[in-house]
Amino acid sequence: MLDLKEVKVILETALLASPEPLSLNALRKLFDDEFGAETLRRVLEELRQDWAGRGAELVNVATGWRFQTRAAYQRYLDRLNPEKPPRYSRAVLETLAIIAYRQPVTRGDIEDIRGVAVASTVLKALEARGWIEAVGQREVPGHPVLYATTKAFLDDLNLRALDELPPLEEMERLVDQSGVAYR
Amino acid sequence: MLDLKEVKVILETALLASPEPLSLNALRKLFDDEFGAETLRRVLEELRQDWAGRGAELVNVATGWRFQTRAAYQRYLDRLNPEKPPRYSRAVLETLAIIAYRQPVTRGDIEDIRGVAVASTVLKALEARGWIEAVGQREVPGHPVLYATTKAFLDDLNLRALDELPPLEEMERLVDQSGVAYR
Amino acid sequence: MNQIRPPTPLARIYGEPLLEIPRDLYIPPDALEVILDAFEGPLDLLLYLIRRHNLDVLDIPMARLTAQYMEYVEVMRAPQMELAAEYLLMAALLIEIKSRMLLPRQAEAAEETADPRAELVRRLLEYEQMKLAAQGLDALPQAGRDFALVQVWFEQVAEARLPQVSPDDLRNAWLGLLARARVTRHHKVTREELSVREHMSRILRRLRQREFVEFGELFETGPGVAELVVTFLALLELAKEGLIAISQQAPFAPVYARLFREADA
Repeated sequence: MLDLKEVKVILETALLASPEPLSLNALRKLFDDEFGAETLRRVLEELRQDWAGRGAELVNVATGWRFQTRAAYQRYLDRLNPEKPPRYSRAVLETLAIIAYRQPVTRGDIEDIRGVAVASTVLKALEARGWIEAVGQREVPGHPVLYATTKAFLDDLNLRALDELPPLEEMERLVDQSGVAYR
Repeated sequence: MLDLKEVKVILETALLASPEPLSLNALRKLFDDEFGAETLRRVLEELRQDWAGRGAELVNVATGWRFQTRAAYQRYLDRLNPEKPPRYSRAVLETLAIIAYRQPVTRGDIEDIRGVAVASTVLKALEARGWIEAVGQREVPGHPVLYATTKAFLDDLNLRALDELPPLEEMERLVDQSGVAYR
Repeated sequence: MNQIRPPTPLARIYGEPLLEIPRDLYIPPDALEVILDAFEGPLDLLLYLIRRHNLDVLDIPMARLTAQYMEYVEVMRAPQMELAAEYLLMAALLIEIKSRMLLPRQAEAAEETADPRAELVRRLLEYEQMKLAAQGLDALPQAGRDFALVQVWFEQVAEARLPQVSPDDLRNAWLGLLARARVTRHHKVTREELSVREHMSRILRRLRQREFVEFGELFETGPGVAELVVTFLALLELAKEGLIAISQQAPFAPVYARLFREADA
């Protein structure tokens, strides 16, 4: 039987080595289910605290736990690898926002909100990134595809669930803003 | 100007985030060449010692420095492999069952029982696995090879002898009684 | 009138310089593209005009807004007909709203008649909400852009995993055979028979290593009588199936077992 100190070392090692977040279930398999989820959660919390003040941190995202570097060190890492993921255009970001906050939506829904046509390339780019996916069709003539965001989208944005997305500005506040200079 | 403690944190962070070894030259880029190779080597050596006794270690391989997990933890990581083990096709399983229960048998015997031809690949796969082997030939025209299961087969299935295989009598009754149950 | 002025950014939207169209409607040749880049569509342009000119969303002065909007649309109509279509549609809507507001309203019905601007206001606010949400999303830390994932090197299991088979899989495979081929009667396999079969394989292996094996050598004395019986049964079964030949040169001479040869037939 392993003591909890060993458990912590093993958890740390597995999390450092795993290219993907590890769910509690996956982590339990490390120990052939010898430890319950509650115990592991406690050890993970301890581990998280052990890494306070270091360049990487242990976080809990949609699909599980993972180590990631802290944003403060990104400027150093950028010097090693000048290639960065694309900065998306407003068209892409607005489409993503509508899918994220209003899902599931069809392309028509997105066009209604934005007031302009949505280019196929926009949806393709988001699909290729693994951030959105077709989750079905709306049962109306033409059977338009319904889009939703994926777990990978949440993972990439460091979120555990959709309700951790920044809250929407309330309509009333938008109304109040009129009369105030728009930045 | 960074102090050496900061330098160590940045080195550690970059090495943790890099899936490939980082050369001293690459590591110097982290600091815009502010530090010489000698200084970095000293800090790396310190860092290596900091990680003593943990699940991962800092090593210097041919192409540079990298963190890697210690061999002692490999068996835990192996349990994580999310890949489900593949399954043998029905043809392979039935062939194996016939060889196990009816050995020694020729390919012709197997075909008689199965009612269909047995592909060479099926026998090859089982031979390559070390679970069956040719134990002789039947002295009839064509000299067909006689197959039997091996000791490795018993070992891999956790059996001491063939008669520890599930008895078929009850099952046969089950089939007889139900008649069409397993069609 | 046609005084040429260099484009001066009046505001920055998403980091893009935004040029307001001068009052005299002169547009520098490259300013049009800047405008088209800066706005995501007619709703976006309207929002900009409303916010920039401190108009009240709930009480949009339609005459003023429509006039300003038309200034933009005029300049983008010629070179960018296709894109301008969406803007033209909005222009038509604005003019329609404006004209409906000019219609005399009956004092009584005023309360019940919906404000012709209501739908436009709803759309503007919904779009603005999503526009701000997009900015919010973009501001979130993003893997690969604002932080990196940690991945320490480890020995990956390179070889493909082999399928696992359990004794029950074999049982089920056999069951499938039974159900399919109705071989029940011919292929009853009992424990005793299995032991015999196992020994048949073992004897064949032995005989492959040496041409002649003395009969007695094929019996292992350790495990007991049952073992001897099973071995004997295996030898008989092998002889019956024509897999081995058992021979004796002379009475009381040693009995030998060897693999069957065609010459024996």
